Amino acid sequence: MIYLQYLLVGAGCLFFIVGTLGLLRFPDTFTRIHAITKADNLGLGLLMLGLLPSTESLPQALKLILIWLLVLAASATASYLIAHYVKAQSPDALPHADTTSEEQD
Amino acid sequence: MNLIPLLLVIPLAWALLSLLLPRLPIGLLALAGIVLQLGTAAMLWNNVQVHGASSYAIGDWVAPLGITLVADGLTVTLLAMTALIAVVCAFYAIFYLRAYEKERRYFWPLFWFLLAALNGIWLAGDLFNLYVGLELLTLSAVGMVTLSGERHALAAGLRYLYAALLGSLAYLLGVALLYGAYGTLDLGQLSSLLDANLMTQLALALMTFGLLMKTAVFPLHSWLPPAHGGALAPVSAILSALVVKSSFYILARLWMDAGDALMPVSAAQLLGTLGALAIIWGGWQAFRQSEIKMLVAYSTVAQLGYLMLLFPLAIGQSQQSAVLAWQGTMLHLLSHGFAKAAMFLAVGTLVLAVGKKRVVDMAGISAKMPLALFAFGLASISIMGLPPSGGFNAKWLLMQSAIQSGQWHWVAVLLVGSLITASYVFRVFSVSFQKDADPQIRSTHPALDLSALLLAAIAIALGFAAAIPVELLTLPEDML
Amino acid sequence: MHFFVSVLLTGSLWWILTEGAQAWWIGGPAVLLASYVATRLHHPDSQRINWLQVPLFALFFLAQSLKAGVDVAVRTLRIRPAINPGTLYYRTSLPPGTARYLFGSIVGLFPGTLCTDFDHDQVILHVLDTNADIAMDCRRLERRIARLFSLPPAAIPPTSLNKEAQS
Amino acid sequence: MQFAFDSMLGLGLLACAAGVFWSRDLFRSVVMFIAFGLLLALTWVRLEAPDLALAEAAIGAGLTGVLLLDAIGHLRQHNEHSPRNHWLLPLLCCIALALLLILSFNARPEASISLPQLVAESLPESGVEHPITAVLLNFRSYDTLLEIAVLLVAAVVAMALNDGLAAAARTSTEQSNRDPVLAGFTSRLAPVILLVAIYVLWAGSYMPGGAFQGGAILAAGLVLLKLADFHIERYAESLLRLGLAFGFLVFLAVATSVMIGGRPFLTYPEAFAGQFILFIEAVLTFSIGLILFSLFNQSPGQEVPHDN
Amino acid sequence: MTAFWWTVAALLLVTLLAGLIRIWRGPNPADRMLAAQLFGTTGVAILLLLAQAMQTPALNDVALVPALLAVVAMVAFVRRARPEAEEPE
Amino acid sequence: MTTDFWFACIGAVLIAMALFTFIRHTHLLRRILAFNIMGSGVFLILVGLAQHQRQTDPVPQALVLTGIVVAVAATALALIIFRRFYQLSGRTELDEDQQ
Amino acid sequence: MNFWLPLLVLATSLVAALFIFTLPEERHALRGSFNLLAAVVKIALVGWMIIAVANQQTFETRFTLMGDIDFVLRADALSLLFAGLSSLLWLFTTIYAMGYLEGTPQRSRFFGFFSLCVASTMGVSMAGNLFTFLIFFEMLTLSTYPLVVHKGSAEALRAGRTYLFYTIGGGVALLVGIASLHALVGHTEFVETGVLRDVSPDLYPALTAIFVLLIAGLGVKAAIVPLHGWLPAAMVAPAPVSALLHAVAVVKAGAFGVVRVIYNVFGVEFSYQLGVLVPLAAVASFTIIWGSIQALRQSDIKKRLAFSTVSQVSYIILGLSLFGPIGTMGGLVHLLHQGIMKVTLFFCAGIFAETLGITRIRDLNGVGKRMPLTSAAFTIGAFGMIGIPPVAGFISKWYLGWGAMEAGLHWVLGVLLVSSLLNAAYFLPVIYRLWFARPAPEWPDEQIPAGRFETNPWLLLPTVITAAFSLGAGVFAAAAWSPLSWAELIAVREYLS
Repeated sequence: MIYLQYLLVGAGCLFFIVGTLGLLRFPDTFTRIHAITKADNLGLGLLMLGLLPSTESLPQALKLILIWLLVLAASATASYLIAHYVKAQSPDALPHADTTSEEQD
Repeated sequence: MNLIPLLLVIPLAWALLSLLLPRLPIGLLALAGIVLQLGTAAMLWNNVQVHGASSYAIGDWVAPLGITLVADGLTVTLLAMTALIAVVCAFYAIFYLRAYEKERRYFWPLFWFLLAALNGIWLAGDLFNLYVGLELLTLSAVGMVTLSGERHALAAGLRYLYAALLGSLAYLLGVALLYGAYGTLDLGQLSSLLDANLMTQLALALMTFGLLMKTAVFPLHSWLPPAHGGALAPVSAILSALVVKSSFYILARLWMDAGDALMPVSAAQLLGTLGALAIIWGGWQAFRQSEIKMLVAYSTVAQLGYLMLLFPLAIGQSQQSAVLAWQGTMLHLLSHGFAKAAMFLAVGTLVLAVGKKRVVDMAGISAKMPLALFAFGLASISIMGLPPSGGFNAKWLLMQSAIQSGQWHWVAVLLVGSLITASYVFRVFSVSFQKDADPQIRSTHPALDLSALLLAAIAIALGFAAAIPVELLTLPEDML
Repeated sequence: MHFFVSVLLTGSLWWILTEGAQAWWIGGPAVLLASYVATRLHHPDSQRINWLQVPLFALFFLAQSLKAGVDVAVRTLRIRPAINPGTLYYRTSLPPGTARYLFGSIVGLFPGTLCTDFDHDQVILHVLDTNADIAMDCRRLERRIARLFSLPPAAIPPTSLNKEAQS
Repeated sequence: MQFAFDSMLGLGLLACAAGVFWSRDLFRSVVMFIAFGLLLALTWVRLEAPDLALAEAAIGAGLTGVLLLDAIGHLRQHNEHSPRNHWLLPLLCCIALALLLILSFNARPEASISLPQLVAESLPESGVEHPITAVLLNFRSYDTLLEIAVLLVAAVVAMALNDGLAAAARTSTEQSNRDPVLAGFTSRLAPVILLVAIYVLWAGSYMPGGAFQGGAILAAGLVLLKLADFHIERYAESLLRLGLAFGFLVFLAVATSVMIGGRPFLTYPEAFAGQFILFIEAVLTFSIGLILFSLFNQSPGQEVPHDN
Repeated sequence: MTAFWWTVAALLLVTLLAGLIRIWRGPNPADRMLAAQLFGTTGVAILLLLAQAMQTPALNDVALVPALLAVVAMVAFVRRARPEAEEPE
Repeated sequence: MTTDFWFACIGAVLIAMALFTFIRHTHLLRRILAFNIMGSGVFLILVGLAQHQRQTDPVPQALVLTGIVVAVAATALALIIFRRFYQLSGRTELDEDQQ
Repeated sequence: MNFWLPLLVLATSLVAALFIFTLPEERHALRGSFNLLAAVVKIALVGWMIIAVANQQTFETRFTLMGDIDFVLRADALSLLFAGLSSLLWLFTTIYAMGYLEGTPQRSRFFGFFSLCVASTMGVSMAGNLFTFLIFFEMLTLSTYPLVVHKGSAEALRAGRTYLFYTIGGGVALLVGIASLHALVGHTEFVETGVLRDVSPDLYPALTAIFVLLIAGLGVKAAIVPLHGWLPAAMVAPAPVSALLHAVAVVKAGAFGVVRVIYNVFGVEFSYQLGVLVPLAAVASFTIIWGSIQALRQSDIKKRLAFSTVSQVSYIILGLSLFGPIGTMGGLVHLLHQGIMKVTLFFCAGIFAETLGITRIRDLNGVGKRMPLTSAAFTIGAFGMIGIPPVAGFISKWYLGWGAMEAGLHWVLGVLLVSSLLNAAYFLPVIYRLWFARPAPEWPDEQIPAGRFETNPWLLLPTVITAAFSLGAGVFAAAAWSPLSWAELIAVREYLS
């Protein structure tokens, strides 16, 4: 059981790392949204799963799930909102043509 | 029923009342409340005079777990002063604010919160509680400054807010260090625990810095003139007469409590030097101002400098000199409160009547507004430190202290300050006596003149009745 | 009816939150209040969820989001990110309302898709890889959602894919 | 590993702060600040102060962030004018301050008073089980009373500045361009937020949580509704005023009414202290939520500023 | 067991801090906000892990709050942000 | 070095950084940010120092909670005044040289 | 009653002032009658006190101000000398001013401050210790400022500034002196023969410094050269104000203060011991001569009178510093005599200016025929100043000279002689012009008075009365209630107790 926990949590962590990597590597805003939404949610889900066996009661376990669901709903909505925003900012060119060039400060 | 909490409950309750029931004649309502508060303060004053200082554990939890309020001679004097100035300012505001329909609705709640904060600060015996009180004071004061919503008022309010917030944080940092070091926040307990080490001294230095910022002591004063000079007249009066005093009060208590052991004489001399610079710089700036309210506001900067003389005169000097300095400073605080409030009210009436703000616009005003000008004159007697006035008696005490401790340079400062003050005050007068000008004025309600006169008269009367507060100031077992 | 469902849902939520301590004397009013709020905010003509379909949909959703996560992970971890983004104008049969907007938001958690806008009955999607068969996935999601809301499955109109891919 | 975690967390805080301060683009500063808030919440957890973590998560990352984002959206440009030129002396002073502080931490005397012990001893009499709530609403309830007054003052000033400010213009900008996805999401999330707020409030008696955290969550919920164009503030102004002041009113009334019975200000009847505290907290939560929301809502609108 | 939780938490913290780079580099506001969103989710994960590692179940409640409210900042951004004026005043 | 002490030190550095920014920059919004971070630094010191080598202390935590509320109120107020000021004047900083 | 009477005396003018301030500008009749009533009441009260004090009674009002400082009003022989002068001249100047200011604006303000000024003077006269003295001394400064700038012209405002500059500076010196004295020896109660007799010799240097400070502070008001600069400038004020400043209030307060310091604080003998009296006499002598020379150079009537004041007031100080009862009598009696005579002269100058528009001496040719009563009054005053018997001034100079002989300061006689010659030199030409020169075809700016008198009777009446007093004080100097006998009373009490 404990190894399963390790595995799940470790996998979850991995997905977080991947999400961040995507955030850093992907060339434009839209693709970054893809990376972060999908990877992080999965990461959190796996992590939550890994933690479930350590909970002391059913409601506590359910609370973990609830947290995950909330994050899911929030990311789903947020990803749409931000994508919508970016598109509204540059309606003519979608995907945005300039976003690949990194601005250096 | 104990009177001490009533001084908090009344303003807070009235704040709510005027917030929730804006359609009632809140001015009159306020007057009723403030008279009630004045009565309470007077009764408490009497109590302390008869029975001596008392303390009050809020919620029945004694310090250090709970918060203890302390009512000693100084506290009740300040409470009485607050109530007295507030009652007159409220009376003034009722008539003054007739011209400000929108501002009137929000003036009263803020006014009451401000009073609650002031009363809370005078009574507080807990370092953190003082912080919360200071913040309540700052926010309501800033609110009152920005009440008109005009650009300059907003800018002044922002400047004030930022300075005050910075000061609060410095103070809070000091509190954090003291709590870390001693594990208690109660002033009474701390004063017996404090000993000289880096942390304590750093804490006190930080708190001093923060409080100096809030007191607008030179060179941290630049926020004060626009805020006090730009606000509505009753607001300016309250700010200059009471609000800036609160942080000085905390500072004085801290230093007196910590005593000679912790506060090096050189630091005290430094504070005194700042005060001296404030007196000179503030006076000079007041002399240079073209707007009359700014003149009065810079006068506040200068007058706050006198308060700073407490430190060099009391720290590291003989007991006798320290007592004189303490009495003189507190008497100055009182009389400046009354006189400056009277000045702002009088000037407010003048500006309202003339409709212009500059000193030169007041040409020939003495024929048209004799009472307001007379009130201004009476008040400025006290500000200048000429007899007979509370201001004079305060300077006399300070001077005695300085002479007895052999610090003649502070005598010189006191005198030079008086001369500078006279020069900017008489600038106003000499303009007002100009004969060839014929200013067009709006008629103002006589109550406005009356309020200013009343406060000025109190400042003068303190010249004759100084014994009453001064005796009470020595009342606590031994603050020194 | 809707209020009743709300009470049930919020009640169980309260139960979860308090971890069984329940405290219904405060929870009761809280649940009623929350349900009232839910009812007030509820759009009257939005579609109703068929609660029986929820577990099934959840399974589908879990599988898809797992796939999405793995998909994006794989693309990210390539030395050169394996993406080929583009825009997809997806014509949906879902009627305007909860169902369609749920589709819009959930599609963002599915492999390679991201909803950016709605235009009449088109959903404008940003896709990570224009070469993948996105429309197929979408159609499956659409069907599931229709079932979740007990909507009649409608004829699926053709979908156009923006070919101006760019990397 | 804990040490590594703490080190990174601390450095992360510094990095975020540096990001806030050294970025020319203010928007970036604000986002950095939001990140800072989240790291700070983690820090509070590490300092065994979950109450503060809760508050920081609700405030720093939630509400303050929203206020700042709203404000920056109001600006026409995010870059700032060049900073002041003289910087060496302030820099040295600041470095000296930090060094002095850290040095003084080491020179700390041993405390002779142990307040935590006192709190623990008095906890049974306080009516609640959670020490922080006991301190906030019983031992030092006077602070809390004044703190609510501070909030109320801020709300009053906001109202004063907003009074008569082209109310028509405000409503016209609020013409429903409601985003359907956001609206749907919000309408379902709002009851959850409400419920969580009440839960946090209730939890305060036993574990981390309480009126302020609950109020902040409530406020965030209200802000969300407002942002999603649910017009919830369309109540009569007097009702809004009552709502804002209600918590304070009840607090003060309870605190004062015991004095009629001859007991000191801000005491609770012994047998019902817990219930009284919870009741006060409940109304406070409601009012704090409304006040924080109105501080957001009363922010001056987005009219284009006139140049000079 | 706790050591593992700590390790994972530390790893997550590293990814979180790596997100700072995106906030810093942008290039446009949406990217920065996106990174902040990442902070929210990762923060929730770290909080859950800390709840385990520090044996404080109350931290689950703390985790609930960013889960619930992280979206508010994003909403505020998309609803209230105004594109920056091209030219300085 | 305990966790409490470490974060208290971080608090000290945060204060110094924020103070420097507060002095150096005139943009009102940035000053609000600096004020908030400075406040956080103070709070860290308050809690960290009190708990350093002692037990968990609920009192400073309660104080900080109060402090956070006050800071939020002040921040919100500053923002509101600032925004109104900006609306009227189009300026994001005060005229510093005005005496 | 003994407690309240000094306060009551003070209150008569103080209440009058406050009442007048609140009165609307146009209620002239009410204001005038109230003012006169107050003046009459005050004279009655002071008269009562004079009788009582002559019968060894004392009046004292005392309460604690703060700490060890009391507020003391005490009526002793010396204070009543000054109080009597002030109350008497208040009545006459008020009557005169009512006529002088008829039809001008801002009379409410004028009479209010006028009364306030008198109230301060009464306070100065009855102050029972240095602290109380200082209070009223400064109050005097403040209440005279509005009178000096009353006209509101640029010149008046400038004069007001000069006036303030000097008097506030003097006030500061006085304050430092008093404060140091207080710190050094504690109380500063006025006691006959002084309080400092028994201090240790170590303090002598400090006390000398304090003496100098005090005299310098008081000397500004008493217009001792070189501190006299404000006095000629203040001539722009209306004539009744000038009369008040020169005869009653300001310069006299200064001189009176010197009396108090020398007699009741330091004590004559102690002062002599300190060795400060002879230098003071020298300064006074210099002032006498210098003032007279300056007066000689003036062509403006009021300016000439002003410098005459500078010179004449120093006679008082000279008398005091002669450390003998005779000199004291001379000095003190001159305080009264100079007041009455100088007020007469200024009244006359005002009448000339108001009725005929004459402000310069060369325009006075032949006025004696046009205005015989006024000219006669002027002549009496001028004779008094020169010291021609039987006018009051002669008595003063006689005693001063006698005192100087007693003190062995023979050079003072010379000073007196020279100054008298100078006095004659600047007054006799004026008198010659008045009576014997041929008048110009028309007066510069003649206002034809309504009545049958040569000018407004409100102006004429007080002038004539004060002239009569000047004459009477000289003629009846030996009588029981003459100023001289009162001064004798004081001198006896100072030296023989």
